[in-house]
Amino acid sequence: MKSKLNLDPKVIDSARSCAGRIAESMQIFIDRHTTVSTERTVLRLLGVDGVDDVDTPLPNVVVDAIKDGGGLPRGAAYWIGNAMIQTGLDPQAIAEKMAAGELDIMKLTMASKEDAEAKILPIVNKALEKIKAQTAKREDYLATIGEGRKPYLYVIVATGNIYEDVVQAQAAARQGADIIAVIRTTAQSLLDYVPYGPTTEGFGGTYATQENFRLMRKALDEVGEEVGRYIRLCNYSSGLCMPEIAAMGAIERLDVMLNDALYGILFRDINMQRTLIDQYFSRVIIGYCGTIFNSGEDNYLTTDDAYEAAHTVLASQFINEQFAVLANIKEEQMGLGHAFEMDPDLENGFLYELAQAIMAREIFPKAPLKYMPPTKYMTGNIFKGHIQDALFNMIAVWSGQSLQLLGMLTEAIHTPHLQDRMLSIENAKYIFNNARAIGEEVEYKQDGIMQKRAQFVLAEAEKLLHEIEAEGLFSTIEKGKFGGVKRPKDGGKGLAGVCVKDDSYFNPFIPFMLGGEK
Amino acid sequence: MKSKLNLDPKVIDSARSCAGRIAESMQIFIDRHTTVSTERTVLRLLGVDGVDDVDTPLPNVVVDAIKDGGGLPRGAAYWIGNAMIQTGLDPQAIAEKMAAGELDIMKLTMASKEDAEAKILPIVNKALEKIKAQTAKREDYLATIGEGRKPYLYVIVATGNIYEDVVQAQAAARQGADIIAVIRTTAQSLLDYVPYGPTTEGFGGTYATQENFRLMRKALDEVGEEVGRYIRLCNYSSGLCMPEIAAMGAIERLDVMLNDALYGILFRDINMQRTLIDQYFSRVIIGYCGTIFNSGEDNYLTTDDAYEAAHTVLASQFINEQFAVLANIKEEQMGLGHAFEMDPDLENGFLYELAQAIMAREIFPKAPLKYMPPTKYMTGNIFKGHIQDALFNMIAVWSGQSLQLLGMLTEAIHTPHLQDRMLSIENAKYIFNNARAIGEEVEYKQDGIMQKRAQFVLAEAEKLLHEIEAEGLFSTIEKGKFGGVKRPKDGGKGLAGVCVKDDSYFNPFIPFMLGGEK
Amino acid sequence: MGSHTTHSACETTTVDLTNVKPYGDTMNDGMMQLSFTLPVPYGEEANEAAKILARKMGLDEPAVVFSKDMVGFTYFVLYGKCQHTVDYSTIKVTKVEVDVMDRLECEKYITENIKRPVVIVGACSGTDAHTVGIDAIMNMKGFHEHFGLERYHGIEAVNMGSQVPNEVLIAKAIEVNADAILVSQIVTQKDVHIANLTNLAELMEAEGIRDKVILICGGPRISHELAQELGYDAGFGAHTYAEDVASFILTEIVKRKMV
Amino acid sequence: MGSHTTHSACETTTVDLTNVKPYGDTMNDGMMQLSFTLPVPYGEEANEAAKILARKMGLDEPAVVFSKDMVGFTYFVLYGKCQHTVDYSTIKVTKVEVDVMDRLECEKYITENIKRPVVIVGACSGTDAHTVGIDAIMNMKGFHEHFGLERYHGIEAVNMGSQVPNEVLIAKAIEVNADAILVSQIVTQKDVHIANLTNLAELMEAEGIRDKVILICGGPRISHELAQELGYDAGFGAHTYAEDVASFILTEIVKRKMV
Ligand code: B12
Ligand code: B12
Ligand SMILES: Cc1ncc(COP(=O)(O)O)c(C=O)c1O
Ligand SMILES: Cc1ncc(COP(=O)(O)O)c(C=O)c1O
Repeated sequence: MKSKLNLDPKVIDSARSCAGRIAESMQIFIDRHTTVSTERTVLRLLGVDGVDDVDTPLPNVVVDAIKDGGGLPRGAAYWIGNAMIQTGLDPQAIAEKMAAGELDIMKLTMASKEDAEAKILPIVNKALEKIKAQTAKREDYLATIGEGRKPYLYVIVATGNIYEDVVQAQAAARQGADIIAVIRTTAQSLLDYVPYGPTTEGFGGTYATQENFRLMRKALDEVGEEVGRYIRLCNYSSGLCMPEIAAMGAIERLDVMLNDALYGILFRDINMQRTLIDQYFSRVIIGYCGTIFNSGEDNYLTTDDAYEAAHTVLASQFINEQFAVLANIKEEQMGLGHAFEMDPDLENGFLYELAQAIMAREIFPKAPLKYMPPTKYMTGNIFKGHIQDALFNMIAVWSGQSLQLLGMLTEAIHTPHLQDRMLSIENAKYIFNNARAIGEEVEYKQDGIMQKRAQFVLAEAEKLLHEIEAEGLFSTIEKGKFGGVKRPKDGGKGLAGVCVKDDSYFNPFIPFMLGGEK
Repeated sequence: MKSKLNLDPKVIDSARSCAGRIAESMQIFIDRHTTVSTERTVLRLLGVDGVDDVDTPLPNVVVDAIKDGGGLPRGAAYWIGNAMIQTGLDPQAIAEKMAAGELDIMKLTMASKEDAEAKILPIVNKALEKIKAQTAKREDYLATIGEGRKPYLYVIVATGNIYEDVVQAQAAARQGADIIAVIRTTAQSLLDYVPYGPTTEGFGGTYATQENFRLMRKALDEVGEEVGRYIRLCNYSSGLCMPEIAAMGAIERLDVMLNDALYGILFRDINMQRTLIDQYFSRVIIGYCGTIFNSGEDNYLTTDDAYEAAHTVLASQFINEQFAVLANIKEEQMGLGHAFEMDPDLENGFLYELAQAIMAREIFPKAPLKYMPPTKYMTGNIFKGHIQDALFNMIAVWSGQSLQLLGMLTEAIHTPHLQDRMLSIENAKYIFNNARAIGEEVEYKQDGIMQKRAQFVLAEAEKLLHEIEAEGLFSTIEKGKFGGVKRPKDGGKGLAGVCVKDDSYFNPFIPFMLGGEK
Repeated sequence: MGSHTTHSACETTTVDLTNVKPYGDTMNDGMMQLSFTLPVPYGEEANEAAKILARKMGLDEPAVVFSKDMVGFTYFVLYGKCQHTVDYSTIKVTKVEVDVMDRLECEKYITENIKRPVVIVGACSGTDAHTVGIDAIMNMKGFHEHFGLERYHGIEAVNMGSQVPNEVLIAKAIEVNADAILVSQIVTQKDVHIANLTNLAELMEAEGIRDKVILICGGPRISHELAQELGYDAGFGAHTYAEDVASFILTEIVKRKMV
Repeated sequence: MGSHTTHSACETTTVDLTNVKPYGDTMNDGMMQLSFTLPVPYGEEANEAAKILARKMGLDEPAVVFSKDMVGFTYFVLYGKCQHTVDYSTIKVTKVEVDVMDRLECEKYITENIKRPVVIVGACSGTDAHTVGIDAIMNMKGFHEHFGLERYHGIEAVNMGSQVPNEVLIAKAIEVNADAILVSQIVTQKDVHIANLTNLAELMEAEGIRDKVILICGGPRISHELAQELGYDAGFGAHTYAEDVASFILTEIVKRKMV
């Protein structure tokens, strides 16, 4: 299809292959390392769950013991496989005995890597079956009750109380929402463990726990059957427990996951090495289970200017795409992020934004782009805010966005109230329907404001990618090229959880999940 | 300039010349008749003003006396001219004496038509000078303090109290309004006289009186100087006193006048003969004093469907244009009306509306089109309403509308509150600025939804005009072709005020105002 | 939270219908949104005035989230937590009590129970020129795919249109021997509708026909309660269809033995 | 009106600042707009509940102009006439009392009155990760064309960024011998900011440095009044610029003889 913005395919290809090289060179670093969270993820997939008597999750108990025993470079899978051989117990029983102080797996006789690997294989297969069953169930729902039309209406719930969240989520689905994202409580991303059980006391969001996932999944399946539309569930595979949450999500059939190492680095001050390593395993899981991931480029525009920094968003999308390719994620699962954050006082801001949104659509034609609403320039003037959201919705339907995170008129005030969500759904539905075919109907003036804007942003992004390739991703981040935020390679949270693998390290899931050797 | 909608110029020409023939044939009827209101207008222009001791306006006192005396076919100008000759008094003194019961001008010796005409000539000239001075003052303001950018932001005040209206109008101007329309009280259009003096008790609007015009004009000049923008004043030359109000407006420097016989016929059940005759003189005055008139086609869409009846709006615009041409009104003063009244639930309604708005712009390239906001589908849901208004504003800036009557989020609830007006101005300013160049930037798909829609509406309008030409305008209205409302030729209000002129009838203003003989 | 403490699982509170409060995102949080203008100059003091007012209204923790200078006036958007409660369980609303029949059922009802044509006269009376509402009820075409009374076999619907003086309306009703009068009132500014509706009811009393005719009013700001206060038999608000009115009239005719 | 009566010319009422009421389109009409949700099923009874609630809040003639079924909940838009009044004339707001100097004046003030570098440490403390606000105040670039404190000659601005534990913030202040601590709090859900700000003030007391440092908080939901209640020297809300804070700090330093 011809580019309506007259984008040069050669520039696109050049940017894309440059991003590919950036991702590959980072992958070399990633492949050499593992992290505590990555290892806890292996345990979770092997069925280790629950908490000890001081509420420490058992995956943490086990990995902490392995780490303390100096065994992390070999990977948790080995130690569990070995413990199974030596004790005859299953992984959960091993973890429980460790929590009870009755077993020290670091002190057992050590079998060979091959024997340990063989020992856990049946359990690995069982885990994969479980995930496949969930994926099949999603497909079954989609085939039977169907789904909403794109752009999907994506709203958040954030009461802090999972039971209250359920009420609000079901209400939202009845009003027309297609995707429910349960926002996490403030600062969960900085916890180096995943809390356990149903929770009722978050700040500005609700804890991501496996039980909470389960409760919400059930509620959405129920309401989805009621309204005759599969309702997708979204959460955050992000922060210090990135891959663990990906695994929990795979098991509980989450459909969408916010997942982006750069977000953690820039906005949560998480160490870049740690989170890039974690991101890899999390994406492998996400790819495997058919979840859509959302990257966090939209956030750059909350700290940097949407007009000035537009090319950083595009550059980051290219990189995120290539990281996803390496994790064997299909384009149809790549929810690359961007956002409507132009200053509303900018003359012709609507045209610039429209040009950029169409550009993203043309460059990533099959990706389920995630489009974020105005947040930065929202104020307590809810009436003005509601029309900022209306223009955002107009651009979304025009440029064919896929995941439309609905703007709330109360964005600058509080996390959404029941009525805010209803009004925002009404807003989107009205505009999507009323302007449905606009994208097909209009064309853009040759060398007009819009064509030039898109061509310029693409050119700048390509330039930035070449700079990053020359400089290396780590050092680019250190220089503050994304979101205007600088982070040191050895700073931030979680670096202590990183270690170099030894030669007999193995992660039993990755090869299967990639569908081949890796 | 090439039509972006691929409209066929031949169809446009055919429609236009057909409308021209319709207007001309109606003009033959008009030229043979006069009305009480037309004659009162002559008196007002001759300086007759004030009320008698039971508050009857003196123009009514005089014209009623002439009518009762059987002198209406000869026209008020003759009787006043004659009375001046016979009494040596000026028109105002004559009227006052008549009101006091001290003079019966029908019983005086009768001079010749030529002498009467000559006698009042100096007074006619004085009246014309007064009006020209006002027109010059407007031009001076525009040249010195300037004006707002198009689309002009046009808001209404409607408190019922002229002093309260002044407060609100000034506030609106400070918030950015370019045009203030003082809505008339309910049912003033049915009064066969114009109330006198400042008024404070209207229902859903304020009486149109000359003193109210003066008070508001002064307030707007003041605030215009304060904000550095000439603020236009709008009122209604409409209803049973159509030409009288046009004269008052000319004298008090109103800038915009709602003026459309068809509105009165269809929506106020005013007799069609009466109001078409009245309309002629009112338009001659309007043309002369540089006022913009607004026609009322928008109203059709409140009783008929905006999608189905779009061609009736266009047909009526063509007719209104031709009536204006006959009254010597320049295209730059033709505020032809249309409205954003598509059902918001209509799929692609935005595209149809956009096509129609651009079509109007292309067909009447220099006319200051008046674009009316959503009213019919507005509800008590003010949040939804605010975004309906946002889409309306989007189409306005896109299609280059001129007079943008701002939608109010509270349209379905009450006449505007101070804050409603502020929010609606904010809405329009935001969108006009943010999407300023969109009309130049986009083009429309060959034979797409939009092109086809506009071509279809034009073709239907042309067809309707040919039907009207064949059938006659009176009979077309009798059949309910406009707004779905049927009105009989001899029904409705005000027919008693119509009479056939006799041979020595003269209206001393029309020839001068047309700038030649008529 | 302690090192790894998670939270206790207490379910959401359920609503107490005897003590209902507004709901923002938690039961009984009382959250409400307000907007209004005060005739005071913009500034901190204005915000304070808005908050004081909100507190007097029973709002806890009022927050002015937006205020705007309107030169001598200040506009506010305010959120607060309403402390008043309502006993929903005891609310009784006076509603038009009738089982609504659809058009075909109405027609059958006339054939079976009334056995003569039913005559209904309607108008938008006084100075009101808004006919769309009364047309929606009376004219053939109806509204939202619900046919109007004109379409009903067995009903003679006389729609007099807009701006009909009450005297003229009554004269017509007498002339055609109407079973019911429908009067539409859309403009409510300064309570013109109250004055006009009261006048109509009084004129009917004066003419001595009040008891012989079913008198009904309607419009977006009309409620059955208001109608009854004004001495009408019924009042219909927004979203009324012809069948709602027809059902009421027909059952009244039978009830009152006007057959 | 009689046959041709016109109206008397009474001017608009002017505002009585001791008895201020909301203004819709007429002085003292009291008009207000509300929107809220009640946890009751949609219907006439729900509308009635909304009106009862509005009356309890002191609104006359409450009108539910829109209501929407939210399945078990009902959403309302309501207008009514507020009967409460506010005495605007006696309102006193606790404001940061300082004559704001611009950047150059601040710099001059330091040279003339303080004669040493002023050290200011800032952070977004606790779990709050919103740095845009504190960056706007502290970083070179500033905000809306107002440079930040880093740019001021004579000021040493140390911006510690986001999610800084209070302990770490205090340690830094002690280390650099800070004159002032700036703490930003944006997230206010469930009053996290109150807990965190209180904790910081207490820790400073415990460390014995509370009196030696000017302690300031800021954020969109922070007012000077709240700040003072929490034991802070000043609080700054939305639309603050670096010069507002700098002016306060510098004059305080002189006032407290910290020079
Ligand atoms: C269309 C319209 C007009 C058209 C009317 C055309 C016509 N022939 O009807 C025109 C353009 C002529 C017009 C003029 C004016 N209008 Co007007 N108009 C409207 C508008 C946009 C829509 C009304 C409508 O058609 N609704 C659709 C119908 C189907 O709904 P409905 O009337 O509620 O009827 C339903 C029910 O209420 C019920 N019902 C109604 N009547 C009856 C009767 C019976 C017996 C029963 C059983 C049921 C029933 O059943 C109907 C179907 O469900 C409203 C704003 C709005 N969005 O509501 C303003 C509005 C009603 N108009 C208003 C005003 C002030 C005027 C003017 C007075 C303005 C002026 N000063 O110039 C003029 C003059 C008219 C006059 N004197 O009456 C105000 C009224 C404010 C108020 N509450 O008092 C409104 C609310 C706009 C506003 N915000 O200012 N208007
Ligand atoms: C940008 C943004 C983010 C960015 C922050 C990036 C960054 N590095 O700062 C990102 C995307 C990371 C983010 C994340 C979250 N956010 Co956020 N975010 C916003 C947003 C859109 C804008 C805030 C902003 O930058 N304002 C612009 C600055 C310049 O204004 P300001 O902060 O008010 O600062 C001015 C004054 O207040 C004052 N000031 C501020 N601090 C100080 C300090 C001192 C000493 C002084 C003197 C003055 C001063 O001066 C400044 C200049 O004038 C707001 C919504 C909105 N439109 O307000 C939500 C918002 C603040 N976020 C919110 C939430 C809940 C979150 C999350 C917790 C959501 C979640 N669960 O995931 C997360 C986690 C963050 C955390 N734990 O803190 C809520 C807070 C609700 C509440 N009242 O509690 C808001 C209101 C959105 C919402 N409706 O839900 N967010
Ligand atoms: C990729 C990504 N992860 C996580 C988050 C949420 O942040 P946190 O859970 O760290 O508060 C966001 C917020 O937009 C995001 O974009
Ligand atoms: C041409 C015209 N005249 C008059 C009016 C106002 O109506 P009235 O003054 O008759 O109430 C309108 C309303 O839109 C109109 O379009």
